[in-house]
Amino acid sequence: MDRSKFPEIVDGKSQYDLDSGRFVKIWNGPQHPGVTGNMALEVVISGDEVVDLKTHVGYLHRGFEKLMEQRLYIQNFPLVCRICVPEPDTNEYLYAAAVEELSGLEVPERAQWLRTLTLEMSRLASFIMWLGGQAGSFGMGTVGQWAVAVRDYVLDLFEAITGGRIYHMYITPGGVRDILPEGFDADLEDVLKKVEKFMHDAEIVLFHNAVFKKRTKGLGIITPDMIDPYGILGPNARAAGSTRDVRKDSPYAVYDKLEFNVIVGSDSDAYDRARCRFQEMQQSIELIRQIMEIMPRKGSFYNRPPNVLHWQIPPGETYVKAESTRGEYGYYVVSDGSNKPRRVYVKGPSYTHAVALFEQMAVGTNYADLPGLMVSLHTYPPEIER
Amino acid sequence: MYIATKAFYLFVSIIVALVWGLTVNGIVRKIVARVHGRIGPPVWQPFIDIIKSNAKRSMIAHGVMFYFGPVFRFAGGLGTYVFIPAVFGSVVFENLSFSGDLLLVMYFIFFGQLGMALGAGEGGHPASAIAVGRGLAQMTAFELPFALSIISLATQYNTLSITDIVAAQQAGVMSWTVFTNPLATFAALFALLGMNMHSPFDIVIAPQEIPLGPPTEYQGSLLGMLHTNRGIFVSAKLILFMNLYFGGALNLPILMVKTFAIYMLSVVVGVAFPRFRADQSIRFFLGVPTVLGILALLIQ
Amino acid sequence: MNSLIKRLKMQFDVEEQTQRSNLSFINATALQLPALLTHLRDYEKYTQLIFLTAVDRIEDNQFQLTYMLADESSQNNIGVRVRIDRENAVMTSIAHLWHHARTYQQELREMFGIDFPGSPGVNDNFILEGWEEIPPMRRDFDTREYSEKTYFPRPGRSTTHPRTAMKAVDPDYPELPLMKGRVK
Amino acid sequence: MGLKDIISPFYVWKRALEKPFTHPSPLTTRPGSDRYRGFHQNDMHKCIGCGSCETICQNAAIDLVHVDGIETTEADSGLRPKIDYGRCCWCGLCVDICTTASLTMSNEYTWVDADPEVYRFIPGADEKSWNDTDKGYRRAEGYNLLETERVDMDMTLGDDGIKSFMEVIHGYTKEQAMAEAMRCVECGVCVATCPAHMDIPDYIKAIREDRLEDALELLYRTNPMPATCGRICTHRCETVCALGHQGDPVAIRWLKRYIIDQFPAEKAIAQLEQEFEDNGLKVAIIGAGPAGLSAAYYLVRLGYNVTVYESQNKAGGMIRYGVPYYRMPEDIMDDEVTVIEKMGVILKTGIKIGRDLLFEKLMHDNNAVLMATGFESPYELSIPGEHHSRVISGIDMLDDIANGKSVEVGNVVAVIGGGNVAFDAARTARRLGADVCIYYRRRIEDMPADSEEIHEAQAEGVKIIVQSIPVHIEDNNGSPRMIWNRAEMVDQGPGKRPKPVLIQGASETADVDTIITAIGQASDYDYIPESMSGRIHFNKTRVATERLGQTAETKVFAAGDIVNSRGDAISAIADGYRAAKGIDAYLTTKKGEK
Amino acid sequence: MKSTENKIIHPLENAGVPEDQRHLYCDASPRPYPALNKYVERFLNWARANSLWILGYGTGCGAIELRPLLTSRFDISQYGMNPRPTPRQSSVFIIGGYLSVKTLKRVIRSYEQMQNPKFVVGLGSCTVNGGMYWDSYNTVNRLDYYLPVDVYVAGCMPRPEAIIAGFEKLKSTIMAGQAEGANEYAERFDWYKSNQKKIIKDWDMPDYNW
Repeated sequence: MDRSKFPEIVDGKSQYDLDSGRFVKIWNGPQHPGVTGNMALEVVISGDEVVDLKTHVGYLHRGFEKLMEQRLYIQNFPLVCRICVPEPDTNEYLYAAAVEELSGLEVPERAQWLRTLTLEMSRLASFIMWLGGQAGSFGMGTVGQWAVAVRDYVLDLFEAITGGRIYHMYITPGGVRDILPEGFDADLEDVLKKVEKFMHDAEIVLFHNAVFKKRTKGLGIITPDMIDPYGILGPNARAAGSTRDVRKDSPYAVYDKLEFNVIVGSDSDAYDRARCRFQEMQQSIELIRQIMEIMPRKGSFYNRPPNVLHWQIPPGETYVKAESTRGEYGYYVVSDGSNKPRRVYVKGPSYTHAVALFEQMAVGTNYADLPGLMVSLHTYPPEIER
Repeated sequence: MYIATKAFYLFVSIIVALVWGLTVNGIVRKIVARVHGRIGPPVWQPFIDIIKSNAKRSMIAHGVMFYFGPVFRFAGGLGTYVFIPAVFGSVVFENLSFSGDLLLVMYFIFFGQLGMALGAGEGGHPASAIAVGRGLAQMTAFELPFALSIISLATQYNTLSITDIVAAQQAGVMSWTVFTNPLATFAALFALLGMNMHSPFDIVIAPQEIPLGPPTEYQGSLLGMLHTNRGIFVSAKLILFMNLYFGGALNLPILMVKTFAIYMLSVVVGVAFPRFRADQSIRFFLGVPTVLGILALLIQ
Repeated sequence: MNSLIKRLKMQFDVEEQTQRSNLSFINATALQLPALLTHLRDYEKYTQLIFLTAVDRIEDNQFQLTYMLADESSQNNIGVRVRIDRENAVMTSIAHLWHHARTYQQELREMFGIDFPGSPGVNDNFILEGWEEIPPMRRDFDTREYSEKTYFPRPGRSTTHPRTAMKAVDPDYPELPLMKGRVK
Repeated sequence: MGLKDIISPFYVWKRALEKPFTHPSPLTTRPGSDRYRGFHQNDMHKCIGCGSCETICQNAAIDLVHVDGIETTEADSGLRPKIDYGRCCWCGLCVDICTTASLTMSNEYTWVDADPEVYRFIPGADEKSWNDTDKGYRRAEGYNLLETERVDMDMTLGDDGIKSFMEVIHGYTKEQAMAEAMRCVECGVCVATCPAHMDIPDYIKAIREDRLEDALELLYRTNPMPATCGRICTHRCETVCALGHQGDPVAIRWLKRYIIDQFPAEKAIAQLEQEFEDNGLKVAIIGAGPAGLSAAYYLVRLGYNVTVYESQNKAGGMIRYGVPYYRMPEDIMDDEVTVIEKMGVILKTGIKIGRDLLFEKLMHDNNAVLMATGFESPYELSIPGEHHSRVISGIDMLDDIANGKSVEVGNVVAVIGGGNVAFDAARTARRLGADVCIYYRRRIEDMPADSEEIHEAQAEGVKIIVQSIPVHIEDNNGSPRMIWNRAEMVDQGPGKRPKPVLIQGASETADVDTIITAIGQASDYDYIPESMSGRIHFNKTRVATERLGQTAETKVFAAGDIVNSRGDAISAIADGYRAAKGIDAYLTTKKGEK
Repeated sequence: MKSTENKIIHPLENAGVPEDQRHLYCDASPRPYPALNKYVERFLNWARANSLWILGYGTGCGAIELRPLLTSRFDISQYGMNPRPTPRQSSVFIIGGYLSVKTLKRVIRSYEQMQNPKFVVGLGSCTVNGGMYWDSYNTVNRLDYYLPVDVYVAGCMPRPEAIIAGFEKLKSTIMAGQAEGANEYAERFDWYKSNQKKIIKDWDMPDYNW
């Protein structure tokens, strides 16, 4: 991008003179409805044009990685889901998978199916909420309202399976905590129908909306050659033509037994990203149906690790990854032979999207597009700072 | 004696306009809520909000102009209303209409916004400043088709008195301006969309990036005043449009039906679209609506 | 993966450890790291930096830095591990190789106290604000103690271990050990 | 961007005609799902206060506190979890690990208050609206954080077992022991129940961490005869084990045995402290059974010069002479005694007090005397014909076998009684080649013998006839014929154990070669001289003592079976400890008086 | 926690604010406002209770359950509540669970910008006693040491229904005239400030921001 008209950057910092009257500095957040979650954007604008942006994170920092070093392996499993509030199951899965790999604990087949089911359901829920946010950030509250309501139906399903709406704490090292409740299939189908109806409506009113198109087309273009230097992942990269999808590239759980295609876009602007995600939502619904059809209904769903109060895991380190709605999510776990992990590093895809990439992309956009652009990168602050 | 009676009538008229404006607000919220798939606040919620705002105990200020903002705004709303004859032929609701009132009303419509701009600017919040900039730019943009439409109307009816324009439309439905001068009407209705600040022209108060725009810093009774003004101003705008384009009203029920229908126009559009950016909406207003306005003017 | 390791071993002094078919770790020295990473990025298609983080090996008085790279096509992962001294920890910046490495280095500077000279904004606050203790992710920082010291613990909480409580069953519960001054 | 893009958004208005998403009255009509993890419930009577919930809670949200109306008993710490809802994260791990499955979660989720201090309560004890809710999070079937089955012990049972007097139980291997040690939740409920209050959780932890030296140290702190207890202990600890509520209790006895099995006498001696300060005071102990040896061990550690007098040839008492070798091998017993001797105890065997050495002399020579003679004389059946020559007592038979004498029992043997001695006798008889049948007055669950022993005996082919009372023994051509009667259990009201009552007319006969009686033993106090008879009081057959074993004659203490009624080795060992403590206290105060 | 420690009123220092900018900020402590005439106050309280405007600041996990609450599924607008994007106009501050020190600083700023009467609702365990993050170095444990809290809602996260119940409780408290958190904050200003300053190490904001 031609940055010549923007303030000069010296040592990573823009040099602008606020007293000149040319520039106005605005803080978007942390107390601000225009940012996704509790984070802040330090924006410098000139007229309506953003000339410098700095992302400030850390408002949600709870020191998870430190806390996890202080807790037993089993005690960490309720903790990890809190790292990403809208889509906790990926965290639960990854933590369990990493611990299982390091300890050599086998997981029953049925548990893997149940895990995949919840993973896909949480993908769906997270995407629905994102869709609402994307519409809302451009001022279309109607779809936003519908979306959150429809997502709530999915949460009801989660509540029926796991006993929790937001924090499911369902995928535990060794398997899952329970099987599906009675009558779940019918409830699920009911909810999927509602979601499909919502998506049908949303497609008509949002994706065929003159104003929405006008706002999003051409906004925030990610070119393919930006993918690697900025570490772009997930739908953000796929909308730019990348075909990376962990579910396909290195299948985990039972994704190798499911049929689906990687959804790839071409325009890589905000509209195209939205389109890609929308198709991934449809794909999720399809996958859920597939899972329900071929999932085994009998058998064990939990392999007990050794007494969890004294469970020690031999020294080793591993990195496990899974595809979340924002892209590749990873857990790097180091064990030192004791009953507590030596180090758990959580790599959330928002980390690169919300800071390095967004700081770059925002420069030159209209200030009014900032919230929409941010949502179109689909970032969740808690996974940045953990 | 005459003045006292007039003042009393005016007072009644203002109260009715205020109550009706707020009620319309309440009803519209309810309707919008239905589209959202929810129940929505009670119809009387705007009234409670105003009481609540005035019940705030503490207040902060940013200088004299800051106080004047809402006062100007309120004066603008009030001024707009008091010079519009609300009900055709009614003594109580004829307000202070006179032969040149259309120009005065036009002036008052924008007076309030300008005053607000000054006050909000004094608040020191950058979001307010940005919003004011956007608001004024957008206002200028939609003012153009509106002004063109008014000029077209003035040419058509050869008068600047609202009462006269209303009187000219009393021959029946087909004599309403909307049928006699559809181009001017549509140009004005587009402007109304902008004036009502519903989507897609609500970038001025977009809560997503500039929290509420100009009134960001206002609270307590100042905010209450702004809310009160919203009641009167909505009434005034709608009555003006009703008078100019939809044949006015002979009594209060007709007034209510017509104004509500006009307001629904913004709502129908509003819930269906995201908002334009300021530059996009300016471009929009300078496009089709302005062309319509010019055409309307040319045809006359 | 194996052929890659072979090729690497020809050029660099590295040790390798395979964790899974699509994940290997290689140990490298801090000195050759930038060259190794550049090589992996430019010639071996490990174009993506997934993350960069540190593990506090306090028992060796070292930090272990792990650079996780991903292959663009096969999505295999390779973790490059480097040990650096824990005292005055300094490491070469790789911000010129990947844009987002900057934030990782900024975070490591803050949470572990590892300096990356030349990395843009590395000394700025990233997550913490007004932090005055030793960097919190270091093993010798005790978060529980800090929390109790700083954030008003709730009064009135007490617990009894069942073993203690059950002493009530027997008045002659042994006070151990029953032994007097030992001569040896 | 065509006309369609302008018109289609108005499709939103369709929603206005449909039913709203809004739930009309969410507060009352939306209960949590059947599995909802809401506020906690606790079944106060099932809960034993083991504190596993506290251990696993990563938020330190649970405190164990005393609750009014809940007494501390041997199987219940009397504590109950108190949950701080300023900490709880509703993960339900406490429910998952609850050893008794008493802790659950209701599906209630609304609790609102202005005072933060109220968010602490004891589920089940404090009055809450959700206490009796039957929906909410429960542990799923097939999901349990704790292993309910113990690691199987390798045994030689059945036909192989009865071929010889080789030890039946083989002991755990390291892997087995570690796996079994993993099961423990370290609640410590067992510690109080163990008469000797052994550090059970600690030594299990030491096994788990493979610190066997520490484990041995821990064993010898509270129990000088761990090898004995690792084999034949009645393991009350296991009956109260928290894990026993939902599965098998932790095999505490076998774990103890695993530790001591790794330490033959020399190794154990090398490991333990052996030199103690000499305080110049002398104590004599009569009887080298578990009580006597235990007291000797502790007293030596306190610096006393201790001499133990034993009438038999070897030390060990009932453990050596009353327990057959297949349960308690001779060399293990020897090792056990060796370790205690090495500590500095002087052992004088083959000396019967009253016959070889007078009690008065002991009294004179020593600063204190401890009587730990035990119960050696068998009880009689008190039925007609019991003095038949082929009616022998179990204890005598076992004694003979242990002394290497040959015992003939014939082909068919009836054993009368349901205690450990009865089973030992029966299994010994089985090893001598006889068909054995045990006759017991009550039901199997009433038997005082260990359940393992019953199980092993059955596996070895010992028949058991319960609710059978011998009424008469006749002579049938030199061998005895037993006439016995069936009995029914008559309830004696709550808190009392049911009493067997003869059923009229239901008598049967059994022709056997030998009848072994094992219905209990009594003591023989002949060694106490006349001069002291008035100064030592008796309580029925037992010596009346103070808490720490002191009799009315202040210099004389008593311990073991002659004092306590439990009649097992571990109680005797505990008694020895108590007596040692008593003697020490007595002598210390006396010294102070001087 | 009604403590009288630190009751000594000392002139505020406006710590952290450069000398030349002091005039931009208020350097007076807030003052308590007495209730009006009983009947008037009762009417006003009714209005306050039925028009609760929520400050749109999602401070923690709790924000996730506010969304269903504010939108169609649970729609608290039917109870007269609305999200407001600016603290100036809001009357209810919902603390969505844990507060990191960095957020607490912003929360205090936002809270002080709200106008009297203002109410604070604490969601979840974290606000009561630290919740899951009780031993974290970066989260405060007990909210009432830093802000006066009117209602706590138990849960982690509390369900939307529970939060509604919390609001019902808040309403009844307001109508009973007991939700005087703003006045309490003014009366015990020094105590709150000392607690806040104890953990916010870089106090680069004025002591009191209106």
